[in-house]
Amino acid sequence: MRIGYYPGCSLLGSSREFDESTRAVLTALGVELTEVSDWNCCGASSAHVLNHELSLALPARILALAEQAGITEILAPCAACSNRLLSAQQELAAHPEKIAEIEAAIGMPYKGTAKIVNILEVLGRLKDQIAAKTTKPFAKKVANYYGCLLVRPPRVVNFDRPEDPQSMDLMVKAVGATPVEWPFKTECCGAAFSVTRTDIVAKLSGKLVKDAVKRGADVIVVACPMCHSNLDLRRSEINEYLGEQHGIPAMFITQVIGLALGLDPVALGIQRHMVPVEFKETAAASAQ
Amino acid sequence: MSSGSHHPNLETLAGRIEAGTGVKLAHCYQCGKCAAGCPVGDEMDLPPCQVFRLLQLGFPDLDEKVLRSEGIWLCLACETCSSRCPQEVEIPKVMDFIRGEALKRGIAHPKSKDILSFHRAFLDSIEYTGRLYEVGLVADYKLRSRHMLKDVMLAPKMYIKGKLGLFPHLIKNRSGMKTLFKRTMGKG
Amino acid sequence: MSRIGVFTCHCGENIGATVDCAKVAEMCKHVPGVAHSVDYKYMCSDPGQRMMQEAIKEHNLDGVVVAACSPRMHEPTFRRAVSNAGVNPYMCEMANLREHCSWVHEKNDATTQKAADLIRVLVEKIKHNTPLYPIKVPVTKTAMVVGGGVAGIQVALDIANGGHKVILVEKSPSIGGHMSQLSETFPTLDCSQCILTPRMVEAAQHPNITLMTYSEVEKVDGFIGNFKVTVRKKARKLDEKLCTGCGLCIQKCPNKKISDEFNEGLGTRTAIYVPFPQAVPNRPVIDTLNCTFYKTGKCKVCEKVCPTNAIRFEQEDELVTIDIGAIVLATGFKLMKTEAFPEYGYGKHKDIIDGMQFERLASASGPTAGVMKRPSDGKEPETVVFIACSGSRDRSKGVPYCSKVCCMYTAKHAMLYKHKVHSGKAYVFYMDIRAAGKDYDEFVRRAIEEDDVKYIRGRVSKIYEEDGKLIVKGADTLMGGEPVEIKADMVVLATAVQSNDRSEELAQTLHVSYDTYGFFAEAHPKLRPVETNTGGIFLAGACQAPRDIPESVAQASAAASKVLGLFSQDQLTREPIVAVVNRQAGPTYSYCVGCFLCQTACPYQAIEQEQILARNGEVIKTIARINPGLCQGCGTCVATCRTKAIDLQGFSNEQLYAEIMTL
Amino acid sequence: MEALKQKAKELLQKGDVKAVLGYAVGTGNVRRPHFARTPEQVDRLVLDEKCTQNLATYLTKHEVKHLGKVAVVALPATQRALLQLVAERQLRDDAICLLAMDGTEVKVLPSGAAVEQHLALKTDAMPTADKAMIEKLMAMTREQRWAYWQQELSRCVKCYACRNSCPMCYCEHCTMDCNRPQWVPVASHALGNLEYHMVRAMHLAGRCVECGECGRACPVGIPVHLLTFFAEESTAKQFGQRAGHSTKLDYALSTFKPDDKETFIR
Amino acid sequence: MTESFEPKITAFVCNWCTYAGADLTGTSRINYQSNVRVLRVPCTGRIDFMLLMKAFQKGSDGVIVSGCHPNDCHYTSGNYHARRRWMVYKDLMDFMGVDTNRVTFSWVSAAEGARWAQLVNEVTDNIRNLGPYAEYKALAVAGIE
Repeated sequence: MRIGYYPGCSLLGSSREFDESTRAVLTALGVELTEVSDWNCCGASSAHVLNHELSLALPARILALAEQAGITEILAPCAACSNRLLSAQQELAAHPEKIAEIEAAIGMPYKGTAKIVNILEVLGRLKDQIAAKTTKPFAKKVANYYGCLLVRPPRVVNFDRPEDPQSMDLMVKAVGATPVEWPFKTECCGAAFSVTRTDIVAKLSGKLVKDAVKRGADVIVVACPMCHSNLDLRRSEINEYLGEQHGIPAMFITQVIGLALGLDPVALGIQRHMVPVEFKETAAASAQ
Repeated sequence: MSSGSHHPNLETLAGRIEAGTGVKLAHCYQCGKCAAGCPVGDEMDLPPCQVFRLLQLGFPDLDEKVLRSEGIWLCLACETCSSRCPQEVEIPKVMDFIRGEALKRGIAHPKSKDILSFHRAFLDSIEYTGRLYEVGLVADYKLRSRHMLKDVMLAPKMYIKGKLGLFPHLIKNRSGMKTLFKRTMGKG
Repeated sequence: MSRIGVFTCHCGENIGATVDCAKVAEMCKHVPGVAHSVDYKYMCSDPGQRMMQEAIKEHNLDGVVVAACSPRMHEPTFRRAVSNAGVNPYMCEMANLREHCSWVHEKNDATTQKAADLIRVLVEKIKHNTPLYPIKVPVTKTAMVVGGGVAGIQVALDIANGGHKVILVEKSPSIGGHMSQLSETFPTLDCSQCILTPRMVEAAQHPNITLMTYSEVEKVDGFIGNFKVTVRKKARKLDEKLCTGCGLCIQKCPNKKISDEFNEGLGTRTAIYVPFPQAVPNRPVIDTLNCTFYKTGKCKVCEKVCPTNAIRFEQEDELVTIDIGAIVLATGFKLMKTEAFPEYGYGKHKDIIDGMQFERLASASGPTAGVMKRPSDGKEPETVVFIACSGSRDRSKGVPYCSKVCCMYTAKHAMLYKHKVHSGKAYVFYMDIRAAGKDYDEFVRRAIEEDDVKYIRGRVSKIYEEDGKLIVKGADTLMGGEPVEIKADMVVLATAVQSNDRSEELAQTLHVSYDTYGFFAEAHPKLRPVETNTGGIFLAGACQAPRDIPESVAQASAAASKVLGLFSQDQLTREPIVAVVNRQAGPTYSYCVGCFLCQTACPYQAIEQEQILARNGEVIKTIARINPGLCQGCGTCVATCRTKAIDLQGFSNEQLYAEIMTL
Repeated sequence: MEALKQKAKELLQKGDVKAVLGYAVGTGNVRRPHFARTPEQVDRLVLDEKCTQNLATYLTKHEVKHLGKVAVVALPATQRALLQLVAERQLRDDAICLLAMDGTEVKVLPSGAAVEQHLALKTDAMPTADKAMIEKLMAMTREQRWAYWQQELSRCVKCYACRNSCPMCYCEHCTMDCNRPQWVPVASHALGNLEYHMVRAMHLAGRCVECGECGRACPVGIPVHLLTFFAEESTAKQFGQRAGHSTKLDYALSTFKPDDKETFIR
Repeated sequence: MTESFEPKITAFVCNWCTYAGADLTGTSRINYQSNVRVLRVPCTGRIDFMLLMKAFQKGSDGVIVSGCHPNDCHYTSGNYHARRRWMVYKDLMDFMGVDTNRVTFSWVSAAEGARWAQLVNEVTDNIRNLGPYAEYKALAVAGIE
């Protein structure tokens, strides 16, 4: 399988391990990634707040670059990026009269033909292969956290089901993990308030961490860099807010699969987390 | 003979919202499901259904009450409300629109300043480099918001974990980026 | 040569003041074919009509133009008058000198000329008129009622008591419908079965009613007064005549764990079963999908224990065709399932139930014998949340309409719960309280004021489970959208009322129209609420729109009165304004080439195939035939026909051509 | 060509068909229809670019129907005509047997379903010249168009060659033959000619298979096919239904959608 | 000719909506120009396009075709079929150079008495401005002689 790749800004910085683990896992599964050349930021979380035109033009430039490179399908692992790309693509499809202005802004033709996929969609296609290649089953109890942007708004993303989604649960099952039944799979973590309103992030993410622990999870698995930042980078604020110390790690789904496939933890960026990825001996683990 | 087409009245805020977002405020029938599910509903001075109620009536003083509120700046665009709304109202789109309106009129809530500083710093960063430079963003945000000490403890840890680059990633076609911003934001 | 009489009416001053009627009468005398032309003050008066009748006889007239008011006003009057004088009524036409001329134009020569023109056109038309005779259609005085719920039972009883035969067709094994599942009914809180079962028995024992339970309508041919309905009698797998309903087979059936439809999945039943103890008829059916014998080929316990040897494993469905004069559809509704609510867990929480499940929990004959026990662990729920408008008034769920009955039954549910669990807390999330009806609002107020049910105005955004409780996240919009969180033991969703499964299919079988949501469409929303656009087919109950019991019963009696009106005549008389297909001698037989392009143009499915056979039975030609019982005379087929093989009586090609050629 | 003959012979020999209708060389090197009832007669069949006639026209004739099952050498327009004739119940689906060229390969299409499948792969574009002519006419002023057609139709002698050559003009009793009332004057004068061609075009709207046979048949060279082409295109454009695509009848002018869009009804 | 020209207008209307609407015009005593001659048919579905041609042949300068609004047809769908027929016929007339300004299609309900008067007046004025339909008249004369 060959697929276009749009890593997005977070994957170059604060979420490097998501980029590393995505590349490592997909390479191990024989997927060839073609990075969109000279890509720009999609404008996520800020552009739409301040300027609607800009929130269309930034993703449009990325899509146009991909089209020029002959890419028909783009993987955007970051949930925020894939959401923004889809939103812009759909708005321009619904309002073709806006395309001319956007083309003028980005200085190249725009057709909007490339299909945008998220990391769970790509992994989903490879699920049988992943299950077959699993050498070190990830025998943990997992709280799968999808967040907002992967499943909402359903009219835009049209992925999985908007409440209680299942794709990541099926994926972790394929590598030997046990998903816990919990109600907060798609509750908001505080997203873009990571820097500005850390208090809100602590409260919203705190609710998630606390409930995941309560329901017996060993690890929270995510597929969005913003969610990960809030659950990992902001853990001290969370613990401070809760007045409890929670050491439950937050991992990217690609890291979980990478470990199960037997890839080098360092290549997967496991060491980059603020909350160290360490597990107590649990019943599920000892059963293996 | 009869014309079913409907043209929003651009004299009113409700009409401009409809023209700008395609959302018809009258579709909201005040069931409160948005407020019930909003993750920051209890933080907001005006929960989303109240924002809609005040705007629906079309009284300028009530419009202004909304534009001056803090709540509209707390919307995370998590889309929980819109995906559960029985009337399929795209509430976050309206939130985006009225924040712009509040800025235009210069009556945005004082507490919006931090949030705004962040977004401005964010866009400035990509305007000049094409991609988001997180270190620059945070530094710029601190200058703008004057929260100098915030997160000082986090940065060294992140640096150790290899999560902070010291230099921005520059894209090649930076002049194209300038044009893009100029044509959309109307600034150069 | 025609002998046509023209009678110009002054209508007092109404026409006379603007149109020079005498001059018109004089002008018309010179029109070829006119044998007599006069004007008169009031043609519609008795002397006016008498004068016309005498003139017909005196001048031996064979056609009449009455130039007076609109034919929509007095055409029947003058056609009757002409008929009484011995001339075919369809040889009389009316020129509209009043509404279309004198009342709308100035008094001048042009107006008088127009009046004369209008008459001339019709004189030419009449020359091409042919005598027409009303179409007589026999009426089969047997009605079929489809659906044996409270509406269907009421229709059947009313028609039967009116002295006519009724066949009551019900798809499930017993009549009774949803009402038999209810515990108590609003606003009186009388027990549903107590008031319904006597009616069920009455229907079963009525000499004029034939029950066909476990049966479905398969096919409908024909038209008003003359339907041929094919009913599929599904195999009960037993001989109903031999079975005494002793119930031994049910007691002995080893397969006891089947989810019970009557109890909405809250109880279990056996593979051979009657849906509920008071079922009518009290005859079991074998559920072949779950019966061990049909799955493994072994068992047959029921056959062994049956004292009358009534079990028939080899029995098959039977198709019965019946002559029917009128059909009443009373097929009812279904409720949206809890699975349809993503935000409330897609139906995965056992303690989130729908309104009908609550009815079974509250019912003395239900799975808990009327004791409040929640489904998950059988504990008495201490806090119950009721959510009105669950799926109704919710375009994101495809149901933008109000389900109409939920406000009332939710109040009833909360009340019933409080009556059973005195210390319990009941909360109702609602959007509006629609309690319009006799004693309805008082009932809701009673729930709030006397039974201490807490009403919260807002929708619920999410329900999730935590520590054995259901966390209900709502908001109170009367407190400015303040978030409200309730830890509940059970949640009851007043889910939307929807059209029944396969209602669209049935509508297509019967050629009845239906709305976007699958509810059958009435002929006119105000003035013909129980008729459909297809003659002889009527509607009762919730198959037309969400309805409560009183409304369904009222509508049922209305539909019955329509049927009785139809059955009060031995023959239906219909206007002969219908389309006909031309017929010729061989070898042409008809101008029709049998392309049947007209068939889909007909709004009434009145165009059938007719085979022209040779003596040896060989088909020479297949041509269109218009069923005069179904044709309503719109003429759309006429304008579609390329060969001019179809013509419309009363508005024929020749008539219209003649009219235009006179312009 | 040899492959075609081979298939035709096979069909005749196996007794699948009683005759094969194709083209043969006529006087003056024109192509004329040819019924081959024996393998020897098959040898006279030709198929080249000069073969243009829509042979479907013959299949609805009594004489041909009496022959029994006939295989037809079918050009795309002939195939469309056959589908439409089945849809309009003038031919039975099981009476169809087509010999169609698919590139250089000969295909036997034994049923309507096979024809549908075969045609689904082809795009049927109107001949460029006709399309250009229609566009040219539409670019004229109305008065110019009136003048154009008056000029053209003035040559019409009402010989009905257009009608007789048309596969869809199979009606035994045509509107033109109506005399009670006499809808269209019999004589070939300006009014009668205009009405005749207008009626024909309307009767082919939603039914014309766009073979252009009527235009080729006209002895005085009136492009009458443009009228039926135009009517068919107008129908297809407005309602999305086309003639000759299915054996299931889907006639645009006896079906409707409640939201059919027009701009002129006040 | 131009000064004294009074157009001849033929209207084909359905019995249930437009004819009844025109009756209401009368009952409401709304005055309109008397040039129109109404032919009553049961439904617009009955209106053969050839009737329009015949009206022009007989010297009509303008034609009105009117029936029930969509969704209000007494026969549930006759007007929908009529609408499709007109959509194609109008195109074809235009293609053949017939002056489609002289044919007015409209929906007038039984409640729209005032609308009927307005429609007739507008059409009458419009046709008066257009003048006699000389092209077709010439044709018809040639045809009949």
